[in-house]
Amino acid sequence: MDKNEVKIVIAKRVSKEFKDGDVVNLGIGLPTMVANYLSPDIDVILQSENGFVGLGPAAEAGQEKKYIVNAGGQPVTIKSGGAFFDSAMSFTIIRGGHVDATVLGALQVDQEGNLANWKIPGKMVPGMGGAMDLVVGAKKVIVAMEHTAKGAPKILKKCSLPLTAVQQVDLIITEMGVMEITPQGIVLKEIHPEFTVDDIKAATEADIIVAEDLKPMEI
Amino acid sequence: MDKNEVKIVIAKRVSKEFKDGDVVNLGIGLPTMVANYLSPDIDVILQSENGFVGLGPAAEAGQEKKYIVNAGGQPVTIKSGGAFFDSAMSFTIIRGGHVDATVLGALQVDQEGNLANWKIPGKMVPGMGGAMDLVVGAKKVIVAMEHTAKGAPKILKKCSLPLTAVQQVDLIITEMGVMEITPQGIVLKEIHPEFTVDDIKAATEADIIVAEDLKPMEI
Amino acid sequence: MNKIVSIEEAVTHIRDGMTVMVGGFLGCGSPHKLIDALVEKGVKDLTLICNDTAFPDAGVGKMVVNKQFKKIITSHIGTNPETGRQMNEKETEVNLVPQGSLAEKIRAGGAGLGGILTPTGVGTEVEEGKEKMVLDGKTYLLELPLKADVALIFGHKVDTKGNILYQGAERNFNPLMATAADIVIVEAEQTVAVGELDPNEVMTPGIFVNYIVGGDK
Amino acid sequence: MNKIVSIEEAVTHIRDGMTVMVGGFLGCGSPHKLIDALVEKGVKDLTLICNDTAFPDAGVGKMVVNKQFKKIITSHIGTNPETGRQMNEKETEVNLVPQGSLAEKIRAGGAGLGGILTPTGVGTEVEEGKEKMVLDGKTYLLELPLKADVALIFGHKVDTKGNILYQGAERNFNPLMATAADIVIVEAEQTVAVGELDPNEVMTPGIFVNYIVGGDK
Repeated sequence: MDKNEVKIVIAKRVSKEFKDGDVVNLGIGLPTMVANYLSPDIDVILQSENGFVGLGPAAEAGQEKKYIVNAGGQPVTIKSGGAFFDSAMSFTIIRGGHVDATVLGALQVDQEGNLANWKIPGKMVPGMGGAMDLVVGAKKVIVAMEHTAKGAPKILKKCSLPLTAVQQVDLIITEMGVMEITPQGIVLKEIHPEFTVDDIKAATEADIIVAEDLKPMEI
Repeated sequence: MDKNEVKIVIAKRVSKEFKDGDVVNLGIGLPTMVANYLSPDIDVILQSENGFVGLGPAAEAGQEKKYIVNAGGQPVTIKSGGAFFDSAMSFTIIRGGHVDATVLGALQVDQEGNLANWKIPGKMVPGMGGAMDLVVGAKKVIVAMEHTAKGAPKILKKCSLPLTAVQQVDLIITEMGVMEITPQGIVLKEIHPEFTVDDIKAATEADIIVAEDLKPMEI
Repeated sequence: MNKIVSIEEAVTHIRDGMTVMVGGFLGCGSPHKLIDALVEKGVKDLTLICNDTAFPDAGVGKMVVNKQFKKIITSHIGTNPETGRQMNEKETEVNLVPQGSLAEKIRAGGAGLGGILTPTGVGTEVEEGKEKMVLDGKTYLLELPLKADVALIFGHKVDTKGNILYQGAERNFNPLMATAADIVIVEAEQTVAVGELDPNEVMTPGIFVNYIVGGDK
Repeated sequence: MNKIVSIEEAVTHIRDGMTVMVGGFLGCGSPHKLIDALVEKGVKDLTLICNDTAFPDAGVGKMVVNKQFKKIITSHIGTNPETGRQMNEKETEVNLVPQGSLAEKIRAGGAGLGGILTPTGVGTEVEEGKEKMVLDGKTYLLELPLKADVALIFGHKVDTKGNILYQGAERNFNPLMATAADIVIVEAEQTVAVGELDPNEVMTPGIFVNYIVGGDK
């Protein structure tokens, strides 16, 4: 898989996690791509933390409106039936448990469900933006990312970077497979046909428990 | 003065306390009458804690709208330039110090500025409604009431009824005069020409300090 | 997802012993048809969270008269003597909360906050049993969040996705309660098609609403 | 009371050393003309409260590049490398706050609350120096209120009494900041006469607004 195929595999698989009526927040970058693969048979309502629900596709060229942008600042659209609100309401929705799932990237995730994605001390400190609230408040936290960074594992026994939140991650979806965080550790539930369990173990620092009913990755 | 004249004297005097642009909350009962005497030369914005600013006069017969009522449930009007909002915003305005003055009745007030107006144990417990927030949050708290209740003083050395708030009252306006609460005690600033200082002292349990520049009550 | 249900179906979600929030201020902005249906149904031992108990013959006051509450959390009962009677005779537990604190407690419940600090009620009976904190020399009470099993609210215009517009002073506690209950049922004055409400003017996003009743005029 | 002033008069209210809130999210909904006037004026040693520091050539980011802040309280600086540089070289103090906590801190400032308890940030660097409370077995951080000397906000339609309508995602922090500053200045995209806004659709009541600039198109 090339870089682009990797992203498509991840985005497609994430898109299967939702059901009709779910409210979902997609982070900037790869998670945003998930919107392209949602089934037309279900109504998934996308929340944009800068202040609306009903986030639609990117605005067409010439149709951009300066007052309809996503949390990354790109011109987007709002669907019929959507609603705008202020930042207090946006985080009432997020922190109050009214978001069914949030999909974010990560610098590191560990087998306790800890997540680090906002700071590399001394190098890069973009800030947490809405990520800390999203991870604490959403009913389900899905980390969607490439399995490794330049070959180095990102799924660790213990995060070494400053945490975004403690024990909040539920699911990790990479191009190699789908992993669930359980009290026993990380359980590999689905595997991409191009990889073996040993490939995944080699690319992961955390211990991997292989599910008894390990399935091929649903894409 | 008969009962009605008493009320008019009090309401008229209270109406002099405001300046152009002030945001004012008038309690139910006598304080509501203050609106009738506001100078047309200034724009005083009335806040209704059930959810709007720009409270106008009572609705004319036949013009009542079930969705425009004051905090006492009476059909009223909203002025041009007014705004409706929810109860959280209403009390953001109240508690957050955005109300310049609140005018309330009282069962008892004392010389420390304590106020009791929500409960007579074992007899009457209407509840505090918005009064506790108003008294704590408004920049100026004006108690507007008859000086005595059936001849018994209501302005006391120390309130005996359950308090609405501690040391928040700034001004007491009755048919007998205008009294300011100061760190030294209650200072009589204005006196109604029908009464003498001795009349007021006799009708008041609290100590009365007579202002050096005691004036006739401005009505 | 079809959110429109009959009033009969709507009230099946309210069962004995539940905690119920009801919007409205002296009945203005209350879901009167839902209240009537609950009086009819006779569901009991409820805990009520409502700004006030309205009047014996109007609003949530009818349910007070019908003795459907074991506990009432409210800011004002003065307009309904029956509430006072039940409280004095210890038939019903009444918990009086300052109106601004009640609004914040409900909002905190909806917003996932653990509580808020307010200066309201310091030095009064309201502070009994509550944690106090002094910050910058000023004393505050810790008021804890309120949540409910069901919120019964009233909307002026509601689209079929549950987006709500309120009218005038009917807004009051309705938008707050819509965020703070497991099940939210809105009684619509008027139901409109999706797309008829401007996303800028929606006051309660439809994601909070589970069921819509009425509005078929 | 005439609230309409020239942009030159408006910026006289912002002086060296003040704390300033600026609305907007990556510049969307920021008062760009006021920002340009402040860059021009060169007022300095300000404390900024803003969701983010936008971009070096847009929004409040221009003031960062112009070195007008001694302290920045914000949730995100990733789109403006100059903020990161000033932080790393200790030229500017940067206080990073989770976005939801920032919204609540500003709201608390405006609403007269002493603080709010949030689960956000527990177990992270954000909890450093903050009081923690355990309620019902869940841990919360006490986040304190934020207020400012001046709030600079942007409105889509503003009437001459200061009532504001926001458009789309430009709303973000603007309505919150309008409640939390001693002086509130709104840059209007369009100014309308009193009476042209429906009281139901007003998002920030004019009582919060001291001055209105622009909107003469």
